[in-house]
Order: sequence, then C-alpha cells, then structure tokens
Amino acid sequence: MEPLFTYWHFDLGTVILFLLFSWGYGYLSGFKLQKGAGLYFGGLSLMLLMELSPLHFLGMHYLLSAYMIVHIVLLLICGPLMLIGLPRSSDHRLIWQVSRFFNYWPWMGWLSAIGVMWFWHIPAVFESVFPADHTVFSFHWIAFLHSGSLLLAGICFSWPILSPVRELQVNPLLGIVYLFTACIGCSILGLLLTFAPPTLYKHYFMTDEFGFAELIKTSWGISRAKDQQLAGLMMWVPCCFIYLSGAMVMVYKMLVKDERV
Amino acid sequence: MSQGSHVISIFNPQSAEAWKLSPLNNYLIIACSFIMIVVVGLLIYVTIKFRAKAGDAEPKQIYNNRTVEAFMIGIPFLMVSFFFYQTVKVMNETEPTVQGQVPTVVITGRQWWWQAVYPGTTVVTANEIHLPAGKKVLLQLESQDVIHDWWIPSFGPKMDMIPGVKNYLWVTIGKPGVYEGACSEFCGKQHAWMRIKVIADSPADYQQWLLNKSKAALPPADTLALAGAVIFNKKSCADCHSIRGTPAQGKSGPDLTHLASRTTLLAGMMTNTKEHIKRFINNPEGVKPGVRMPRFIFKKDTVNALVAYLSNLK
Amino acid sequence: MENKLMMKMVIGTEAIFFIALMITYVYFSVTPGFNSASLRLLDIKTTGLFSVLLFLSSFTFWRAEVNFRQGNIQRLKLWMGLTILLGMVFLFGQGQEYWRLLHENFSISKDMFGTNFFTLTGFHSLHVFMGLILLTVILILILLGDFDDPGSTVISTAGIYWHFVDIVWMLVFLLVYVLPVLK
Amino acid sequence: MEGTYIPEPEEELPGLNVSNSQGLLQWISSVDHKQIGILYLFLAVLFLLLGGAAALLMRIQLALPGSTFLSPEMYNQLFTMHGTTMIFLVLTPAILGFSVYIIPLMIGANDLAFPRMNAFGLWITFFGGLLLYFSFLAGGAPDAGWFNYAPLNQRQYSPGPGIDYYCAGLLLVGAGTVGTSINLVVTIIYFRVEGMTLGKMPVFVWMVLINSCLVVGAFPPLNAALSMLLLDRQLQSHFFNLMGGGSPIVWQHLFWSFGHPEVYILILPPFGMLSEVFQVYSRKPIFGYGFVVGSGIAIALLAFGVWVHHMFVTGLGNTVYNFFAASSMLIGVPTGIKIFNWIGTMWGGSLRFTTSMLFAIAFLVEFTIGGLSGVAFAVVPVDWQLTDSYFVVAHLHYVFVGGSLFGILAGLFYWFPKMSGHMISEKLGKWFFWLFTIGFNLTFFVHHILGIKGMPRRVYTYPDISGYSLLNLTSTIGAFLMGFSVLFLLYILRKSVKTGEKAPNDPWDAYTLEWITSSPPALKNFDRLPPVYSLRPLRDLKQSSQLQNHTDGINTNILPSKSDRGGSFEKNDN
Repeated sequence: MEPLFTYWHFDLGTVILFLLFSWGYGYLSGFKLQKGAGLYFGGLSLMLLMELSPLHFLGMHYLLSAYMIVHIVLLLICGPLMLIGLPRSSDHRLIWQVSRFFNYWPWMGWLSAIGVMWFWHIPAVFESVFPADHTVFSFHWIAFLHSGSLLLAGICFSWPILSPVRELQVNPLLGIVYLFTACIGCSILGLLLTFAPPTLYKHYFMTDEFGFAELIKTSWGISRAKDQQLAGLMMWVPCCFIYLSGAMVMVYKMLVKDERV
Repeated sequence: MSQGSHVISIFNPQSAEAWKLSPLNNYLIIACSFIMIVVVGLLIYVTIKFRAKAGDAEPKQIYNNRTVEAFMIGIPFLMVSFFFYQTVKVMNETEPTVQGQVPTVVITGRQWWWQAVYPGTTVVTANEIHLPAGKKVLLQLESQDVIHDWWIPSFGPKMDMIPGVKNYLWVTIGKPGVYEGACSEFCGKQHAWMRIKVIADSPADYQQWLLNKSKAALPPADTLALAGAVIFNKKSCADCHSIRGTPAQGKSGPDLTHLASRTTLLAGMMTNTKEHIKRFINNPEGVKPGVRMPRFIFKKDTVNALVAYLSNLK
Repeated sequence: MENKLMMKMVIGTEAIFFIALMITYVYFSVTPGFNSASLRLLDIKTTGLFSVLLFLSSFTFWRAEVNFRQGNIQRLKLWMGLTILLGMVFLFGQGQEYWRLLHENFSISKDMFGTNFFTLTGFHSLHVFMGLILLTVILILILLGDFDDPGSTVISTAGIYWHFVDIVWMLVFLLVYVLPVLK
Repeated sequence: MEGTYIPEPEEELPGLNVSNSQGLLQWISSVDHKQIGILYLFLAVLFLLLGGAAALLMRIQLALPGSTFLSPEMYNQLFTMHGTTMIFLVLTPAILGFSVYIIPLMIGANDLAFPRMNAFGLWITFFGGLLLYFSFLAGGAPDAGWFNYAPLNQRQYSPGPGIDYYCAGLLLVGAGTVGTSINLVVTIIYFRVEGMTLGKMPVFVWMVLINSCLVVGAFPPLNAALSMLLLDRQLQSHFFNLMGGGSPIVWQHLFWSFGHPEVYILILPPFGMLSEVFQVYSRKPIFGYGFVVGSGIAIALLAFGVWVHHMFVTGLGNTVYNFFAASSMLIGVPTGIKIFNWIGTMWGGSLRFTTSMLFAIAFLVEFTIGGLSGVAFAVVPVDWQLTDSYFVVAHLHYVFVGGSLFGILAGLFYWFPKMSGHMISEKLGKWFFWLFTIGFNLTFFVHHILGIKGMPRRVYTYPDISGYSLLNLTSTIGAFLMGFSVLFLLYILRKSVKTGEKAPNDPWDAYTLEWITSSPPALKNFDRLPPVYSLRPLRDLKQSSQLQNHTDGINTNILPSKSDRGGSFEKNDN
C-alpha cells in the first residue's frame, strides 16, 4: 500500500475535456487571452485537479463523500468560475445567442443543473460511472460524459444569473427564486442520501483492492453509514450555502447598492 | 445504599458527561448576559437621551452606516463561530459511537413506566433503576409503544426512546446517591407520572444488588400472603405481570418479582405502602387515570390477600 | 399576468406537496421493509399506454391554446374537448388499475408499497380530476361564447395547471413504474 | 405596471348585490380587503379568547402540585388546542388581517389582486377553526400536542376522533392561509403604485412578501403529513405506523420542515410592523434598510434548512447534528442584525413614547430573551439538556408572545386610528401595556427556571419538589394578570370605537401611503396618489408642499392633480 497522496492517475477523458474547453475559450475570444482568462483557466485547472488527484481516487474506490466533493466542485465552483472568466467584452455572436436564450428560458439552466445532479445519482447510473478496473492511463467514456456534463451544466446553470451580457441577466427577484429552488432541488437529494440506509450505492461495497478500507474506518473514523451521511449533508448544506450566498449577493445588488448613504 | 437528596437541575452535574457539557452552559449564559446587557443598556441610553421635546425639529436623517453594520454582522458571527466550535468539540467528546458494546441495562419506555433489563443477568425491574457509580455505563434505550424520552438533568444529555429504534447513552455517575428525572417527550395521558429514579450504588453494592435481584421471588410468608399468591395466579394478574419463580409470566405489565424493595409505585407517583397498593388495585383508573391495568371487582379479603402477597416480595 | 403568477404559485405549493410525497416514497423504497413482491403486480404496459394518452392531452391543450390565440374558436372547442376526453380516459385507466389491484387483494393497507403507491397515484388522480373540472368549466364558458377576447389569460393559466399535472405524472410514472424495472 | 388590471370596488359590492350599509350581511358577503382584514382580526380575537381560556384552565390546574381540577385527558386536549389555536387561528389570522388591510393601502392599490379569493381564504380559515373546535362536541379534541408526534397520533394510541378533526381542520386553515398569501404576493408584485420599485417598498410590505413566499413553501409538507396521517387513521395505511413498516421519524421530518418555517412565518410580518413603528416614532428612516430587508430574506432562505434542531435528541447521529447546529446558529445572525438596526433607527431620533412605541421597545427586550434562549437550542449539547422541558415553553412564548404578539400589538396601536377612525386613549393604552408586559413576564420568565430544574413540558401535574410549586403558582398569577389585561384591551378598543376622539388622516406624522386616505379609508382607497420617489412618499409630499402643521392631517387639495404629473400616479382610470 503506497501512501495515499501518490494515487494520482492520468485520465485521458479529463485531458480531452481540458483541451476541448480551452479550445472553446479560444473560439469565443478569438484566440486571445482577455481579462478574466485567469478565472476561466483557474476553473478549468480546478477541474483537472479534482479529476486527477487522489481525491478522485478515493471517490472512485472508497468514499462517496469524496466523490461528492468532486461532483459539487465541478458543478458549483468550476462552472461559475469559467462563466465569469468568459471574455466579457467579446461580442461573439454565440455568447449573445446563449445569453438571449437563457434570459428567455432561465429555467432551462436550472433544469440542466438539477437534472444532471439527480441523473448521476440514480443508483444504477451511479454504478456505471466507474470503470471496472483502475489503471494509471485510462479512458472511460461514461466518466468522460459525467465530468463533461457536470461542467457544462454548471456553466448553463449560472448563465441566467452571471451572464457575460449584463443586460441579459435575469432580474434579482427571479434570481433569488431561481437559486432558492435550486437549493431545494439539491437539498432533497442530499436529504435522501442522508437519511436513506447506507446500502444505497453498492459500488462501495466491492473488495478493498488498495487496502485503504482499514485506514479510513479506524483512523479517519468514517464508517459506511457515516460516509453516506456526510455525502448527503455536503450535497445539502455547503451546496445550499453556495446557492443562498448567491441569493444574498443578488439581494445586496437589489437593495443595498442603491440605498441612500 | 445512600439516599442523599439532590437538587434536580442541569446546573448540578453529577456525571462525567454532564461535567463535559457544563462549561458550554456557562459560556452560553455569559454570552447571553453580555448581549442582554448591551441591548438593554443601549435601550435605556437611547430612551433617556433621545426623548422628543416640544418643538423639536426633525432629527438628522441617518440612513445607514457601513461600519456599524459590519460590527452588527461581525460580532454575532464571531460569537456563533465560537459556539459552533465548542458544540462540535463537546458533542464528539460526550457521544462516542457505540460499536457492539453490550449495554449495562436495556431500558424500555412503556405507557407509563420504565422497564429495565440487565443483559447477562436475569434481573428485570421497573421504574427504579440501579446503576454502578464511578463506572462508564452504557444505556440502551428503546420504546414499546410511543416515543418517550430519558432525562435525568444531573446526568447531562437526554435521549429519545423511539419505537423500532435503538438509542444509546453513556453515563458515568460520580458518586452513589438517588437521582431523579422524568420522561421528557409527551407520551399520552400519564406523561406527568412517568418519573425516573436512578439509584447509583457503589460497585460492590451494585454487584450485591444484582445478585439479590437475580434470585426468584420469596415464597409467601404467611397464610394471607399464600392466599394472595394463589389469587394472583388464578385471577388475571399473572396475564400481565410476572413474578420470577412462580407461574406468573405476563409481559405487558411491570415485573413484580421484588416489588416490595422499591420505594415508590407507579413511576414515582406515590410511596410504596400497603395502603397505596390497595388503593391502586381497588381502582387503578381512579389513582392513575389512563393506566393500562383494568379495574377488577375484588372482595375486600381478596384485595387484602393480594396486598399481603405483593408487599412481601422483597 | 397576475392570473399566471397566481397559478404558478399554486402549482409551486402543489409541487412541494408532491415532492414531499415522492420523497416519502423514495425513503421507504430504500428501506428493507419495502415489499418488492407487490411491485410485480403493477401493469406497466397498460398504464404506460394510458400515460401516453395523458401526455398527449398536454399536446392537445397546447393546440387549443394556439387556436385560441389565433381566434379560432371552433378549433378551440375541438381541442379542448379532446383534452378533457383524454384526461377522462386516463382517469378511467387509473380506475381500472385500482380495480384490478384491489381484486388481487392489494390495497393501501396491504404493505408499505401499497401505502405509498395508492397515496401518490391517488393524489395525482385527484389533481387530474380537479383539472378536468377546471377545463370543463372553461369549455362550458367557451360553448356559451364567453371567450372572444384573445388577450384573455384564463386558458393559458389553466394550461399551466394542466401541464403541471402531466409533469407530475411523468415523475410518478418514472418513479413507481419504470425505475423498479430498470433495477 | 403597464396595462395591469386594478380591481375596483364599487358602491354595490360584487356577489350578493348588497349595498354598503346592510350591516352583518354586508360584512359576510364582503370582498373588500379592509372589511376582510377586520374580519380576520375578529377571527383572531375570537380564537384568542378560546385559546386563552384553555391556557387559564391549564394554569389553574398547574397552580398547585397534584391538583385534580382537570383530568389528564382534559388537560391534554386543552394544551393541544391551546397550541394549535394560538398558532394557526390567532397569530396567523392576526398577521394576515393586518397584511390584507394595510398592504394595498401601503402600496397604493385599491384592493388585493383577487378579492374573492381573499374572502375565500378568510372563510375557509374560519370554518377550519370551527371544525377543529367541533371535535369537543364530537367526542374529544385532539390530545397529542400541536406537533402531534407519531405514533401517539395513531388510532391505536389516540382512538378518539380528535386527531381526525385536527387533520381536517388544519388542512382547511392551511388552504386559506396559502390562498391569502398567494394573493398578497401577486398584489405586491403587480399592484404597486408607479415609482415604488422593489428597493422603495416599505419594510412591512417586504416582510409580508417574504413571509407569503415562506407560507407557500412551508405549508405543503404539513399538508402532505396531515394527508398521510388521515390515511393512516382512516384507511389503515402505514406511513407512521411501525407495525406496517412505517416510521415515526418521517412524521417529525415532515412536520418540522413545515414547523420551523412556521415560526418565522409568525415573526417576519411583526418585524415589518415594528420597522414602521420605529421609523415613525423616532422620526427617522429605518437604519440600514437593505440590511433589514436582506436579513429578512436570509432568515426565510435559511428557515427551510434548520428543522432538524427540533430532533437533536432522536439519535440521528453527530454527523447530522454538526451541520444543523451550524445552520441553526447562522440564522441567529440575521435576527441579531435586525435588533441592532432597530436600535440604530432610534439612535439620534426624536422618540415619542406612545403605547405603540412602548410595545415596540418592550419587544426588543422580550424578543432578545426569546432569541437568546433559542440560540440555546442550536447549541446541541445544551439542547440535549433542555429540549422538551419547560425551558422550551418559556422560549416559545417569549418568541410568540414577546415577539409576534408584541409586534402585532405595536401594529394595532399604530394602525387602529386608521382602521377605526378613532384614537385610543393613550392613558388606558399605557395601563394595558404595563399590565400585559408585567403579566407576561411573570407568567413565562419562571418557566426558564422550571426547565432548568428538570420539569418536562406538557405534564398535567408535577411532584412537590425543588420549588416547582412556588414557581408554578407565580406563573399562574401572571397568567391571570395577562388574561385580565386582554379583556381590558378589548374594553379599551370598544370604548375607543364608541366614544374615542376622531382620528385625523395622519395622526402620527407618518411616512407611508396609507396615511393619505381618510380614517377609516373609504370603500375606494385612493382617488389620487402622489408618485413615489423614496421609501417615505408621505414625508416627501409633506416636505415638498411645505405643510406647516402635519398633525392636522393631509389636505388632499395639495395633492398634485393628474394634469401636473402626466397621469403617472393615477390609479383609477384604466
């Protein structure tokens, strides 16, 4: 058993994703680094880090809660970061069209994120995300779809609110409702994970291939039941915290800014 | 067995667990007093200083002050963070997880009494629960009907007893004595008379008590009691109550094997005297309305015999 | 506008009501006591067929709305009538499913699955029924000739409700009928 | 607001063709928001008397240890009905009454968006209440407490019909409350006067808006739970029944995911009322408008994520508790912000100590006590010791009475002149204030100590130990003082309506639009309205017209006419 931090792995799918999204940035910015590129690529590298690091390894083989961290970071941190990092001044037609689309149909963004989130947690689907064997170099097309859809959904979700075209952002009151209902959407999933019996995901009951089970159980004190509870609570509380903080920012924009000082 | 009277209060911690919780109680009181003093102080100052006087012009219109607001948010936030840290710390210290340990006693809440079964022994008792002092003891809490709650203020945390769920509580009683508490979750008509009495013995006394109580009931001493024993088994008493060493093996009422050695009757409702037992048998509903025990129309002699028998079960 | 907002809030609260029922269903369905034998009693094919009819009624309603906006009252009557008919057929389908299940000695008090199944589908049917009353009232008003102002929001407001009922059924159908088959 | 439909009340009321002067029949058939608002308040008073009587009977029983004044059955029914009544049929209708009455006036509308739905909400609430009380005649009121835990609420343990009435009654009351709330939201969103943007809405309007959204989100879990319970009891389903595989914990989750937001539902509108009261009697704008409103929104958003703190002793495990302790503590912060913002509003002002203001100031003290004892329940280890004890009784009464009711009373004394057209004698009002406040504190402060001393809540009697008797007796005396003061209040109100001095349009030199209309407002609220440029349109108006003597009311002639302003503020010509 090697120390945990050496368990990096090189997933081909992730690298393809990275390249695809980098190319996307280039396409929208006319292949020039513009203001905000740091954020965009920061978000993208965060994705890389999440997908290749030992955290991902833990999520794949031992801990639902580790998997959940990756899931949440991809959806709620990487996605919005990349969106904010999109070239603001760009008058690329695509950005306008997408902004207009999400201004008219904000709920599509909502649906994409919540839908993706729920879809990947249906037990049968969940099991299929993980490749049967773990090698250092691998490509697993469902895992590729998984990460890709999370990133994309993260971007779509935040688009109505953080749209690069300022005048096409939704009005703050709708924004609050939008974020709050999203919070409910993921709360319910979190709630179910928290209070469901720990046998929900059979995946983590497979053999202890790398010999970490004992370490996790005794020195980290995370039992199977606790792990699923933790995962559920992460989906629930920190996730909602992000949504609700967003809502509070919208309130701030709406009320505090134009207050008479 | 020492019978020291004790003050029922969460500020009278008598177990190691309660001691662990008590700093938090004190911090909370200090923080609350501080906030109260600030609020009331400000209010007194404001109401005296800024009274309207005749002919006042409109005061200066202040809409906002970002610095003040920052303090208003910041200070409560810091206090809350402090309490959160303390909460998590104390919580994890007092509630270690239970992993296969055998509980010292399994306590089952019933409408409206407590059944205590001591695993590994034959001891079954009701309402007055003996525990060893100075030892870390695990209680397993269950319910037979509705939700009850185990609460002895001096022992720290309380715990719900939920049908279909096993809950656990650790308790390390400091010194021998009698500790009182009560059912703390509304459980029906006689929720008020579902009081708990824990008698903490020194470990030696406790072993002695276990030994005594694991024995079968004493045979009736005199003819009256003997008659009572016969009646107890013939009439329906034995359908619900059990007395070890006799054919009476009913499970739905409290175990009466050593009834006479308890100091109170009916979950703390009255002291254990012949008079009280008699009154109860004559009219259970009148003494403890809602109680599950039906009213039997017994002749006077029959009741006397039963009382003689029961009050003999040391 | 205010009609629509009102209806959106009504379905908002109804949605949370159904979410509560569905969470309860899912919660119990993953606990050990959940009887999978009862699951096999369900007839996914017949109910699936009736479900398609209900989804179709969303389409016919949409046609009704379009025709109303174009002032095509004759067509409106037709599509509206069709919608109500489809809704009624769906309710009939539910009725015969219940009838069959009750005859196979499967009822709300049978086991946890029965409890959840009948509650969830029953409340949905109740909502379909209320929707039918709403649509019937509107159809009667149309037949009486009350709807000549194409700016009226009444029909589109009722539409929000009707589509909502369909979406709920889609979720319920997935949850109760389709997911167990997938497993 | 372009092209919106504004309901126009006419001299002939819609519906039954009853004219404006037909007494009772007119009240019953009315769809006018002012009359419905007042009916809501009457409803609240009616049930306050019933719930209060129950409370006094309970206090008589608890005055002495071992008392046999009430049987345990009766006591359990009374405390259940007391709790249910006070929450669903007193505080909620009182809040809705003020909302329905004041909101259209405050935002410059002539009625709510759906006047008939408004009447429906009122009457369905009333009939729900009647149904609940009918259970006394039908063989026993509900007796499992207002939160009615499973499995005690099952037929097996509660065979009487009470709990069925509880379910049916609350479903109706819930329908009415949700209906009226939706109505309020739509009204606030679409019917505001020209110029009143979201950032210029009075705090009360904001709080009602937030609150109504909270109602819409919080009631469905209750309705679901009640429906399931009714099915359990009537059709032998197994949701909460362990025997059939159900789970009593599910009831607690469903109930508290309604029950905790409900607490905020009862407190947010009073927050709004207080914000108005503090501004007017301090002659200053609300301090930190954005923060006051924002903290209201924050409370509403967080309200749905804290319910597990009612279940800290059910053995869900420390992992779960950690998160809920965090969220429950966090919700204390926005509440604190509000308290300090109100003090900030008074700071540097010119304070007038009217009865209304006295209630507002007393509120700050009482609610701080209630809020702080509430924080105790977020600190899990303290909750482990105190939940379900008399400490909770103290806490919830400090929040519901010291918080909600004090806020409502402040609002009552503030708006009474507008609603009735008569002033309340300040002298009698202050008598009432002191009686009520002393009675209230006497009754409930001792409950803190009782809880700390280990007295569980909901007991019909208690053993004669550790000073329980003295504290309980004190509480009973306080309760009677409170009961008396409520009757005294009703006397004052009646006296004021009969013989009180006529109220001018704007007796308090207030800031918001409702004070422009006559007192009481005519059937049609506004003929003309000034455009709104700020949070305090009436002050702008008074300043711009250099009105010398505010207290004599507003002379409507000084309102700019339609031609001056290009019709931007005209509400009455569609």
